[in-house]
Amino acid sequence: MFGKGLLKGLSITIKRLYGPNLTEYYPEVKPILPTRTRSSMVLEPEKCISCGLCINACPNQVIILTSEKDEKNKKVLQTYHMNMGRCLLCGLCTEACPTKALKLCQVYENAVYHRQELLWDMIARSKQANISSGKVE
Amino acid sequence: MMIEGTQEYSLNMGPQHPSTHGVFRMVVHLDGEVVTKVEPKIGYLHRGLEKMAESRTYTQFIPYTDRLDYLAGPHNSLGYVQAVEKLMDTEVPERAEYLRIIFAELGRIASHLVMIASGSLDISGWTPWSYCFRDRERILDLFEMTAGNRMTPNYFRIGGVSQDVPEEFMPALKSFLEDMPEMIEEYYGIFFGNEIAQSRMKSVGILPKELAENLLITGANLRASGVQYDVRKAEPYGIYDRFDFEIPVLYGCDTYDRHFIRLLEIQESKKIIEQAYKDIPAGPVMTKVPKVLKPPVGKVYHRVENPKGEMGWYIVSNGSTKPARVRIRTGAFVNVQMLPEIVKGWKIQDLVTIFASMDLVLGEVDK
Amino acid sequence: MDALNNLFVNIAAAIRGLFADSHSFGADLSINIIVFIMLFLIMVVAALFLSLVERKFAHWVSQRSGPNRLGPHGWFQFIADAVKMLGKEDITPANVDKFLFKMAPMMLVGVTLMVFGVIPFGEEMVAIDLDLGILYFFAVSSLTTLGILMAGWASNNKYSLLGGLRAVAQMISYEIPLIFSLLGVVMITQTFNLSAIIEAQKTIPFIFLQPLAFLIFLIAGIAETNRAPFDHVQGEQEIVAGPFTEYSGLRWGLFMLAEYGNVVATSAIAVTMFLGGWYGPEFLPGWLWFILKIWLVIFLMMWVRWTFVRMRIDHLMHFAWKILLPLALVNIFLTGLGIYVYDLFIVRIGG
Amino acid sequence: MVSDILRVRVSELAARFNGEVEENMGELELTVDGRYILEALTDAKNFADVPCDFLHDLCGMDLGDHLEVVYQLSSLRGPQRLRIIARVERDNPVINSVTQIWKGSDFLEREAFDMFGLQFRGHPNLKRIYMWDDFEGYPMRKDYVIESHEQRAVMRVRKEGE
Amino acid sequence: MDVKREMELRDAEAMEEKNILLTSIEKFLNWGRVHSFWPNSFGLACCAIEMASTGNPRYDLSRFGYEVFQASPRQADLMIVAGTLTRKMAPVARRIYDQMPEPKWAIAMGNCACSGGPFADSYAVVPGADSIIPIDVYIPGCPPRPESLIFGMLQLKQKIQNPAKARLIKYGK
Repeated sequence: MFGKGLLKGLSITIKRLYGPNLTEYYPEVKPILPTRTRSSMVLEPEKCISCGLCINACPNQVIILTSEKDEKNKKVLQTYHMNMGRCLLCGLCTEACPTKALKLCQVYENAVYHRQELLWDMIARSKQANISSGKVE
Repeated sequence: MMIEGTQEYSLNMGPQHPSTHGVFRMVVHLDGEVVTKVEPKIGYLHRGLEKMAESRTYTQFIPYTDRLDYLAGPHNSLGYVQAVEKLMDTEVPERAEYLRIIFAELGRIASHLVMIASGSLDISGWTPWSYCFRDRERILDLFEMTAGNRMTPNYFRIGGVSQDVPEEFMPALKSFLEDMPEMIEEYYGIFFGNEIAQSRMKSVGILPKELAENLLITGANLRASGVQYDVRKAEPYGIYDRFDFEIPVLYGCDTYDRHFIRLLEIQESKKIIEQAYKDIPAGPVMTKVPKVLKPPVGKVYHRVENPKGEMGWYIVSNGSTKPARVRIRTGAFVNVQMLPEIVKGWKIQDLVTIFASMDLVLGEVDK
Repeated sequence: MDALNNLFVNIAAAIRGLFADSHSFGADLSINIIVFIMLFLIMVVAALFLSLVERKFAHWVSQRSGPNRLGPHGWFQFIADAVKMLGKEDITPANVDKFLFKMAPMMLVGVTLMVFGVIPFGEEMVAIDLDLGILYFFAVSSLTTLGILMAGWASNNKYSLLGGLRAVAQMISYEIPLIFSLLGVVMITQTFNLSAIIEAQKTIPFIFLQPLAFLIFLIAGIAETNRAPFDHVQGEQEIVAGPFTEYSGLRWGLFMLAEYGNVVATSAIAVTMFLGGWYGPEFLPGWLWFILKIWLVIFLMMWVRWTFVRMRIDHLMHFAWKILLPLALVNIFLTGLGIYVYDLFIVRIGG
Repeated sequence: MVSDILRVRVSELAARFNGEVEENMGELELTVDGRYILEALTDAKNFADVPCDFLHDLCGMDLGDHLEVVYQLSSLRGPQRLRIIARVERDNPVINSVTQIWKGSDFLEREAFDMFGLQFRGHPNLKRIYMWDDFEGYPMRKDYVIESHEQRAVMRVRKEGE
Repeated sequence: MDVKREMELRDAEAMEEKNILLTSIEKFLNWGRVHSFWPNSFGLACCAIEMASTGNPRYDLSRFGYEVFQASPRQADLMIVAGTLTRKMAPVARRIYDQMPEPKWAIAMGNCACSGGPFADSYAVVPGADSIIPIDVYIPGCPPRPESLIFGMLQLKQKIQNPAKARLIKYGK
């Protein structure tokens, strides 16, 4: 009969109108993201051995690091920058890291006002406690 | 000057228009509201992926494949990694094969859901749109808990998958599969079964079988025109030959069938995932591959059945770490050509539904 | 209860009482000005509020919460929207017909406001108690077509023009079943006066006598106000925003105002003609019943809006001319028959 | 994987057009001179028993000294697959269009033109498809130099009616 | 922006502060604006789908009153550049931005729009939408999560309400 489909549709919408609410209230309730979520990167500078494998693994030349050799002829990390604006967040660099110094993390509140801020100084970032723990103010 | 009689005029739709699902442009020639001619113009999202592949190693290009058809990322990567594996003659562990199938088919469901959603949105059905996106979230959650990203998982690797699924994955997958019949019923009730929607779509935009073959149309659009052809059956890749599923085929050749076949395919994908879920073995997910991949000199052409059509990967290796040429044959790019053929004589409103029924993703059209 | 019922009537009488001669020209003028301002405010607030209600309804249907930032449960969201629109730049594009472009939104709002003049919100609560109220309603509301066509033509944009032409085709077609559906009521009551029609529904609302007419009126009314499934005039996915594509800021806000104002006006007429106007159980004042019933009709419209998809324009025309119009004629015929039989019954037995 | 009938047919075809047959990863590959491509494809489409009647892909290749057009053939009615490669000169890359055999090769040829500068003779509408009309150069050729970031950041002027 | 320019801006703001009526009107208007950004539905690539996801029942952008995606740029307040901006598209994007009425803002969503992202080396891609359109907020991510987009929009809200604070962040203060 013509109109059966229309009535069916009306019954579905009225059922949903009184049905439960699915919204996650984000700024008030922070979501619990899976541990594997790739939203931003975090570095533990103490672990980094400046081997440069991450640079080679990266598809898009995101990582810029400089190192110096100390007296024992061991490389010591000086600066570690990530050009976040070019990053794919693919995770290939973290897979390549032999000491797991570079890790992915779940911080997703990364919006900034200026483009220069997208050049992340990873050493400075690692010192901000809130970043590594995955929580922002 | 007086112009006597009626006059045709041209209307420029796009590249930024609500009905084009991205940056697609059509120059529509109209007589009143009736379409006389359409010229599709593409390239507004051309990113030069083929060129970029030549300056990246084989592994480094995998994340880029996700961004081709961004609605069904895993299936693109599947085609690419399988092509490279063919070139290198790599064996993939059993468990990884099953995981790949599960992910690829989940991607297909997600992609078809977006297609149904945008198809209904194009005839102003906001509520079906919301419901489809609501259920798509659950698939994206599965992707995220396993691979770490919602839309571009970058999960497959040459020689397996990047990591095993977490333990909460399987229960979540099971509950999703259990809820699917109810979801499908809801989409049918609110969109496909609605008489107004049917009157909008039935016998509109006919693409006859012969024309479809001549235009080299592939994928669900071809199957909605009465050709039972699917690469998963015709030339099974991965372990698709182990599963028991059917290729839905419809003979209406119209917009409604092109929409409806997606709903049928969702059901078939569900069957595949259910079987894979039951049979999945334990074991490693990654085989031993050298750190630096150097496939031998050779060429390979590998085809997969992407949700949008057949995707072909033609990879030419010159023995170095970077491919000499990666050619991506995308289904949606070739399928664009059906638009000018089937909209003639229909109204501008039908143009919108016909366009939606073709299921184009501009990332795949423009590469 | 009576005091509450006649609250506004008493206020009006009190204002008149301030003048020496309560029916002098000055008293009439000031009363009329106050009534005009009141009607304008009613329309603005109702339309703004309705725009929010529509969003809320859409969100509830799709299982979410909807605006919840401003005020309790976000019910003050519309104030922010209005404030924002006030502060927007007013763009007049280069190649438009400037006079018509600027006139169109004002005309549309003016016309909508004119409809509000004859709506009886309660007993004796009507701005102009015209004897030809229904005729006036039709005459005035069909002018909205002109306003939309003006906007579409003046914008010098192909999408706008398409929308304008669609508006003409659609609204003129649906005007006819709309008028015909009300003829049944007029035949029963033998009057065009809206207040008198409500008086006639004291015992039984006409929806029970004229269910078919109510259905036709609702469908044609939805089409008249350009709402889904008949929202071709601004079919977003096809012609962007139709005649309103080139409008920005406050002028566009005026269009929205007129659109939602039209919805309220059409619902009010439906309440007047079919749902018994201000009559209802005694525990609420009459004007509140009237408003509640308007919201009931609006709820029906919203429910349809957020369930159905847009029809095709040729189906739309077929629907008006081949289904609604014959049905309306059948309804008139049946009503005539019913009146005849009823009269016979009264004369033979009752008389 | 490759059926014997197909092998015979392809070798017959190769003999006619002086081409080379190669078997690569379980796929037959026929290399012919660009002049014969229309005939070769027509024949391949009408192979008895194993018609390769579906043009799956058409793409260009830059091999440094010459260009190639690669045709991937398959069929909707059988498992047969064939790759035909047509060689064309780099300086004068002209080749016959196959739009008369498959209407759908229209876009594929336009893409090859856009990316490699291959001139398809007899194509109904040989214009750039991805890049804008006044774009210079053929980006997929190996000798194409990508413009610097600064140059690309400048907004190009859009032509009227583009 | 150097120190001198910053001082000038401070002075201008101080002048405005003295004009109580204008300031409070401006504040009132800003209050309306920040609670109802109506974005133009300007989607380019992957991020556009994530932008659509933000409007779905789970993330529900509408809670902030930002969900009214307008198809016509004339009625939009905010442009979300969501996806890869190619050189072919750039003039079109600029034109759409120009058609929006003042006051208007633009958000670069995703790394492609921020600075070319994965495709920064490609011959067809504009490395960063900010060379075409003045961008107010950059949201990195590929694609950013819906929560990131909401956070970005809330950052924009803060920027409109406290322009000085947004400028200060630049100097790391």
